Amino acid sequence: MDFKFGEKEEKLRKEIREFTKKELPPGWLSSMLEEESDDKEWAFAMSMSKKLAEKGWLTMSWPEEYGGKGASLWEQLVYSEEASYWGIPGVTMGIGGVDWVGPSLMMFGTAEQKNKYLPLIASGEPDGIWCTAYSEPNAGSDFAKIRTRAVREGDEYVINGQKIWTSAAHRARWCWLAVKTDPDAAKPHNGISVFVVDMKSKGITVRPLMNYVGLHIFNEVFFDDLRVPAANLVGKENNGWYQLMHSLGYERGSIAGRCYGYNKRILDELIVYTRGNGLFREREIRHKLADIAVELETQKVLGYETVWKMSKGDSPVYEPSRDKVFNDHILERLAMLGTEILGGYSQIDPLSRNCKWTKLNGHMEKLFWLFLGFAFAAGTDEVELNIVGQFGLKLPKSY
Amino acid sequence: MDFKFGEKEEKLRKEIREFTKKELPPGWLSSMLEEESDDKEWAFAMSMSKKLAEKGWLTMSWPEEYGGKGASLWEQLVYSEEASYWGIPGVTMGIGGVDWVGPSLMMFGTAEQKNKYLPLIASGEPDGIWCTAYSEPNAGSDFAKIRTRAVREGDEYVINGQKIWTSAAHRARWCWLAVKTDPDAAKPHNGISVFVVDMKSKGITVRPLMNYVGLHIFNEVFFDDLRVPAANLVGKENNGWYQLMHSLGYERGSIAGRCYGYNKRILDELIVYTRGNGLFREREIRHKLADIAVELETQKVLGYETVWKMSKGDSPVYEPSRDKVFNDHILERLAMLGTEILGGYSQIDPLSRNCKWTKLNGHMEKLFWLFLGFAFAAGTDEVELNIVGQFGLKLPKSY
Amino acid sequence: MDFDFSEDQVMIIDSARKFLEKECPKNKIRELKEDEKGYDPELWSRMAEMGWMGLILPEEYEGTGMDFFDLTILMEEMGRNILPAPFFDTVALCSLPILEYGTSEQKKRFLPKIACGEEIWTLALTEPSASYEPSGVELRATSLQEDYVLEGTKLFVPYANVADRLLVVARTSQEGITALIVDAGSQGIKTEVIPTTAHDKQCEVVFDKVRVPKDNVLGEVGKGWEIVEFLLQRVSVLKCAEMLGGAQFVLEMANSYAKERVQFDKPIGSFQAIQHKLAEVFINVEGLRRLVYEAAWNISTGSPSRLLTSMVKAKANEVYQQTCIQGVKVHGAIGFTEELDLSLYFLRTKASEFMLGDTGFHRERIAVELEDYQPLFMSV
Amino acid sequence: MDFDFSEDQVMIIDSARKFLEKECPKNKIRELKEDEKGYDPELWSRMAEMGWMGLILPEEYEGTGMDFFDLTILMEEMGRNILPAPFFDTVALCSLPILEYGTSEQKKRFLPKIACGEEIWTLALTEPSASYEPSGVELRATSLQEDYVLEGTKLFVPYANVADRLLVVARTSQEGITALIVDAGSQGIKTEVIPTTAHDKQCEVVFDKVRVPKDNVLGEVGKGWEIVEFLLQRVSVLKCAEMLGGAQFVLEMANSYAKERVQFDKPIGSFQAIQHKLAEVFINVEGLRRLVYEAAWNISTGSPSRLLTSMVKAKANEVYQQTCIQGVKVHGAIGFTEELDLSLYFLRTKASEFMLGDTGFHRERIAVELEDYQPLFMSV
Repeated sequence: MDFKFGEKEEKLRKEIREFTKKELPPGWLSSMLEEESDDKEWAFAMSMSKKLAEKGWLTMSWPEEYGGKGASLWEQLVYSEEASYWGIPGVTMGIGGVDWVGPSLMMFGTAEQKNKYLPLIASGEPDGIWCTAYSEPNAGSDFAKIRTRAVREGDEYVINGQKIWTSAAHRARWCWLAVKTDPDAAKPHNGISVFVVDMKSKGITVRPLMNYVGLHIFNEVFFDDLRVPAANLVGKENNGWYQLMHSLGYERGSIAGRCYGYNKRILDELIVYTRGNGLFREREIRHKLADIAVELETQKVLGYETVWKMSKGDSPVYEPSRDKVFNDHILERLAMLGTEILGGYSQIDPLSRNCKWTKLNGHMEKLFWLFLGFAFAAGTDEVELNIVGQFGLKLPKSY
Repeated sequence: MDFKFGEKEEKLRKEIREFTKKELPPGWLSSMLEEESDDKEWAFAMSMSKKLAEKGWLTMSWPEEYGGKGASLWEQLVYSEEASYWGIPGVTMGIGGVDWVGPSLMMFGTAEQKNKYLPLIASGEPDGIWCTAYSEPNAGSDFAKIRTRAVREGDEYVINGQKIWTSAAHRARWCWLAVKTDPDAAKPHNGISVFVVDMKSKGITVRPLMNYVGLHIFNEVFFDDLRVPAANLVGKENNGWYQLMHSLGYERGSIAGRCYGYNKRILDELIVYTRGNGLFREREIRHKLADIAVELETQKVLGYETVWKMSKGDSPVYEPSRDKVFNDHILERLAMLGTEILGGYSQIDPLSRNCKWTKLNGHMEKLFWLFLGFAFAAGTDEVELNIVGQFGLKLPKSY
Repeated sequence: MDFDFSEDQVMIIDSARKFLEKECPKNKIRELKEDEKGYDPELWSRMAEMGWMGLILPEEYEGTGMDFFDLTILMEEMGRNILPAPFFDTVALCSLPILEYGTSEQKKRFLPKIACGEEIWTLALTEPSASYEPSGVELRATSLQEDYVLEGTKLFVPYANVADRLLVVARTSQEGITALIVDAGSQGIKTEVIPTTAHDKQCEVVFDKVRVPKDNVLGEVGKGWEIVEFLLQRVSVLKCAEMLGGAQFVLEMANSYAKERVQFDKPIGSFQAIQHKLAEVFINVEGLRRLVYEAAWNISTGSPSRLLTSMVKAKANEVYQQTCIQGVKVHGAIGFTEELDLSLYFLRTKASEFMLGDTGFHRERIAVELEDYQPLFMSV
Repeated sequence: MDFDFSEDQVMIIDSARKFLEKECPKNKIRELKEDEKGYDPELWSRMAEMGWMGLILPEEYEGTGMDFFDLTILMEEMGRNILPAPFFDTVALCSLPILEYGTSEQKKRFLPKIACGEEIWTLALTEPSASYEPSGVELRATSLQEDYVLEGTKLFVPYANVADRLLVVARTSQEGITALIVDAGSQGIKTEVIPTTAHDKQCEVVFDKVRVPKDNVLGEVGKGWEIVEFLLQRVSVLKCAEMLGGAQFVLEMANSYAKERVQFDKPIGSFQAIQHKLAEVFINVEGLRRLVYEAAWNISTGSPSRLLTSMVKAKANEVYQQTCIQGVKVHGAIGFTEELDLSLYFLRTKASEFMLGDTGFHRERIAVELEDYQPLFMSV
């Protein structure tokens, strides 16, 4: 048993802290989940991606040949924690670029695909930005039901259909697209394939789906006789489901740290805020803060456990779902407590950056209005609890 | 709209308060759900039944011809509230005697059955005590699956099988028994019948099922070639399910008041206790008390609504389940808060009546250890939420 | 005991629901979010024609003379349709205090204009402390000859941007708080709309040496907090009714969606995780309904309860928010979009929670009542 | 970072589990509930032979010299099997403070007897105030020549009915608290078992002019609260490990039942209402496990954290209780019976919660730490 990070990780931690001090504006509080929404913020995020790439951090876990540093999962964890605590924007290269598109390409891509796309991501340039298109209007939790169709015609596939909840589609240079290639497959999971799609292609329409606070995060993406070179098929035809399941594993190393870092920062801000205005002296408030502090410590070590299992070469099964449910609970509690603490001020629009009445940069309001969105981003709690029940407790299927 | 009780009800309320002052020992705090467990308490309960009968309150809602007073549902509500707040024991005549056995007999019984059993219940004598035997080891929530079998032989039925969770079986003179008379019925609900069984008959074995605090509330009851006169069949053969469903309605008028009265007393006791020892000055504690006070007020008016619907002649469908779920939540919160308030003292055995360290007569510990039992007594919360979902919200079946 | 509505009440409910569905559809509500005024003057006039502004004012002030309970169920319908208009502010927060505390002069002067929809009023009570405690009132009213001179800032004043008059709660002495009727056009008043998430036109109002004639004091000098208590102890029930209406509608939306939306070949409402969530919300909304009616009825019949009103507001705060959160959860990602009507409701919960006291504030008031209360078992 | 157990640790776990399952089956636990002593002296001897009492004592005191983490995982196994024996009391509450604060004289005199299983010890700390604050200590120790004279009452003293010696926390001056080693057979000590629901032999111990030689002071006079803090900041983790073991077993029981029990023609574990309940419990038990290990490891390696220890106890209190409650719910009525092993665990949760501080107590300690803590974002 050993609960200590190695020297390598501690050194990295120090470097990142120095980096943030130098590169981030004073008093910077991340905007998480919304950097794609605003042009100015997006530009800043892209400038940071570039710097992170130069530091070798952006894709640190990748092998050196693809622009990485072959960093360990523990280094990646430290990086994710710190990046998230300090709110460094631009760490993901759109949705999935760093987390799963790159690793999947390494595993399933052709040599051409690897050589073309991996360096783009690792460079931190706008040409390395990806969006991921899985969900469809009638295939949310029940992903196997997707209907977007790719039909082979000579050297091309012709794609028709619609995706929804496609984050960052309006910023992405490429799309990581799941489609049906065999609608008649005996099991619906068997007829799915993954393609790389150039977002500049003819036949793609991106329609913004504004969320209820007015942020542009999601999109609908329509494919209308989109022609994609057959060379853009990733891996084997009809093997997409298994590739995706596999690739889910890649992001897990970074998620734990990312969630913890974000939450820790919020808690720290709330502690300082309530100490400042005297609310901390109210037993109810400080006990709620204490209680969330307990949950955060628990989240930290649970996340470490997941990374530890991966570091031993095990493929985590239910742990990521477990960690996600746990994180969703924490976000909900932070959101409720944060707005309770802000009281009447929690009404202020978090997008009004310059309102003199805004507290904590609008961070608490943002969390309050977005925590439900975080929760949906990678599967609802119901779906995650089903996975925990089925694979963690070996209970029968419940849906 | 009118939220006021009539003069009749207010008068009754006053009479009951005078009665409790006269008849209950000073500082009496009810023992609820456990009067059957202890011989001495049972004797006291029976003495109170008798007095309640003399007052005409025990079966006040029954027609005068059967020993009642034809009291309105509102009078019954007031009686239930007060009896429960003051902890008057002996109000139910075992399990179901007053609440559903009597009313069911009035509806489905033969003239002989009515003449024999109703006066016994109304008299408040030990010979009017009933137990109710529905559940079986494999038929809990899924009641239609009962297997206890009654086979007609001439003028008798021969009954074999086993019941479980039969409260008060060790005190009861009679058993209100649900059995299978047609195991081959197309729908399992169609093969059920109800019998009146003399607990002194040969072929009945009662085995105590002690609960985990050592109270004797539940029993297993075994039937081994028990012979019951055919005249003891209640209503029509194989019609039992529908009769039981119907009879569930009867107790509803008293349940709301009973739950509210009990909870209100606990809350009052906790308020006085924490005011006394200074804990009330802690904002956390007094806000939790305040919050439960809100829930109790809500419970009160929800229960009134149910009674009001019945008073208009409507048969409540989901309301009793709604009220039960609500009550279960309140009990859980009271139990948690009560033991939090008692702290280390919540360890004291509630059955040790004379321990000098016992606080509040052991009432909070009793509640803590028993609240889960209350919750199971008439269907688990899952089952109740299913009913609320299906009939209150018209959602599809979820089980 | 009788929980039936009277025929008149059924009529109020039916006509309000029909009127609002027709005259104030959701797309209008969306437009008004972006509108500078935040309400539709034409719709306002039609509401006045319906007699709503004067619903519970006596006929001598051009009202219809109905009672507090009737106004409660009208507010419930407005909440159901989240009517964006300064109705609560004008009628509940201002006309009721004038009716209760005004001189006959003041009543004659102001109430008919409210009843006819001619004037919009609002309450300027909270300040940057964002508190409903007397200590939160720091805006100074200094006596100067026939006038008071107001100096200070009010925050979260609803619809001050379009108000004709403000009921301002000011500090006239160290211990004394006084309510003043102030012409919104007075010199020295600067109003700025605060950017709230709900775009619901709450304002910062700065008073820079604003002169108010002493005739405009409502109630007694130094006893203005009584008027605030009147709002906290009675009028807040109307806000709760509005919240109840909103919660009911959100529940209905989520319930419909749970029946329609199919995943894993079944309506999602047939999964216990969804069904039980909805059932719990349903139970709480039903409970809130009875609580609101109980409190409103008590007020209507002249026996208001400080304890019960605080219970209702605490409960309404919790139930409305939870209903929206669970409603969004049932919808999944779609619940997160601007396009779904749910967001119109959800975004307004924060303002409703804050208005006349958040949950912690009312829990404390309940606790104060419990501290002195004599339990039945000790009193008999 | 490495969460693997060492081979030695795996051996501790395996052998403890096998030993306890064999030597202390559930029927024995039931018997001991009714037993006057509340533990089995023969089993106690065999535990001593296994080297458990001296597990982390140095070899010079007849111990095995293993570390705090090793003791933690042993406690977890004991909790899993809810071993009814004064192990925690003797070893954790008494031998560890002696090892930390004792003179070499005291260590030599007392520790070997504990290591060999010859003596049973317990801590007499709490009093009728039932508090873990220094103010709760009112029992007086008055200096009289070579002795202290003890006068007062200790409450909830575990296994005082069979203890050979007591570690008594007494007030020696207005501000000063002192820990004293007291012979349980001293004249003037009256011990009475308190009737607890769990029948777990907690006692009232009345001290009537009990004389204790001054040599028996543990640590410094007037600084006895440091020893209590040592218990609160470190030793409590061992109690948490015990609770973790119990919670894990209860979860396993409930999970098995959910797979076996059929209603509506399906195992009840396939209903989301049941499955999601269990999944939430599972998540919390897994979290508690890592927290306990983290805290124990920190202590083992010489960097104990007051903050972390309080976090672990607060979490253990909540998780163990919730696991039992949910476990009973999953079982339905059967969970409510004496016959089901679950009750053995459930009934003990109250004692575990109270021991070394309940949730509110530790939340307050966490808050005190947070009040002074310098957040990272302000410190870089």
